[in-house]
Amino acid sequence: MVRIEFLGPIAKESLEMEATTLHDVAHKLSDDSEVKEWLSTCAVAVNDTLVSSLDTPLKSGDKVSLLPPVCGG
Amino acid sequence: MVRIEFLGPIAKESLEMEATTLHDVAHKLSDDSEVKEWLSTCAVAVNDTLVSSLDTPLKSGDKVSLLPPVCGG
Amino acid sequence: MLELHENALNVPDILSRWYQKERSNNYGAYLSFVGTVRHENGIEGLSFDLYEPILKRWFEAWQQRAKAEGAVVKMAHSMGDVMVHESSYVAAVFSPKRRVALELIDAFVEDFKATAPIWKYDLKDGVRIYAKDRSAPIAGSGLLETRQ
Amino acid sequence: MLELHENALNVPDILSRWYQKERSNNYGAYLSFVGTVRHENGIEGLSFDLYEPILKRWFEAWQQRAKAEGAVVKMAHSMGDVMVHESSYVAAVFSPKRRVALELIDAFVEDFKATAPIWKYDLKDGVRIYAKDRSAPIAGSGLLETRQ
Repeated sequence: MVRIEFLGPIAKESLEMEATTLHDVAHKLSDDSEVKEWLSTCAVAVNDTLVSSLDTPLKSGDKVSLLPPVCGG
Repeated sequence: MVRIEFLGPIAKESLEMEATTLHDVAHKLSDDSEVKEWLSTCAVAVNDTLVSSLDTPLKSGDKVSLLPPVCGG
Repeated sequence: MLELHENALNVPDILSRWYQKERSNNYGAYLSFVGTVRHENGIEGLSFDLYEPILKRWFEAWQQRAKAEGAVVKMAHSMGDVMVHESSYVAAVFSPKRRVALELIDAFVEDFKATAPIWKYDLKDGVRIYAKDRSAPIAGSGLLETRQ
Repeated sequence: MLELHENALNVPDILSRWYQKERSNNYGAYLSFVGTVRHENGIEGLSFDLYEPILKRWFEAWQQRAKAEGAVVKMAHSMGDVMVHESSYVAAVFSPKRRVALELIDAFVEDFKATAPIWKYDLKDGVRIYAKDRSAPIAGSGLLETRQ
């Protein structure tokens, strides 16, 4: 099981799912009506490191974070 | 008479001379052994405004300042 | 030096403390940037969420980049509510010479705005509203979007 | 706001005082630059002469340039001796948005270095030595040189 966390303004509790790569995560979240609208503008981190490929492998216990558009300062 | 002032590190008291343009000032200072070496690196102000032409007219009471290379901060 | 504070920053304290800490370390230039909440759009203030693990990594990478140029970066940011005319952000660079500091502060602040995992909300009538229109997707966003 | 002080600047006081003065004037960005005397070349400190009439005109022209962009510039500089690890120069820009402030502080500091009528001396064994090799002729210098 990997844990999916939604950061900042995405008003959603974290959830757990089976996934071996980010392809699986993308596929499962595309069915989630609460999250779907955020996917096009979110960056993705695996265990707190930003990643840029859907082929990124996942193992049990990994944390996947979705980071919506930012505005610090 | 115009008054010539030497600013910063030029160790020279101010002096007065007859001059109708900066051409006259340039000519007279070129004979001054203390000042001569500074002329190539000094900017010139007339009545506290930097000027860029030797044709700048001068009248009695004007102040001509020589500004050697600067380094503030 | 990354400082996270609840609510508004004490800017005089921060600018002074950093100055005193570094003034004898032979940095000729100290550049600082302070961000203050403006009165606009009828807001009472702003509110901030941040995600500390990624913010720390981002900042550590900047410390390394600064160090390679003989410089030091520092940053303070607010968490939670910061009212109009209070300050939420201070960034600073110390370097031996001025060009490095002038260029680093610019690059640091711009990268901060584009990348640091911090989310801003307007406070209106006591309600927190995500400042979506002023927010920027982090580079590489949209990875999980499935195109059908 | 152009402040000239005898000897070293009280940097915490200046940065704090300017912040407090402008913090409610809706400037989102406050950029400041502090110049501190470095321990190098065996000096005990630096010493400064300045020519106030032209310095004031130069600064007033910058105030106008800043005002045209909705910004404010401030500057403090030392006169006389400033010892190693003391500070001799503070410059600041306040502006509604960050890009204007980031660009103005850079242009202001560089123009200051190239143009402001201030002369620097090294202090060595109590003697004041003109820092000729680090000084730059003001644009247009050499006007009075007669070429024979």
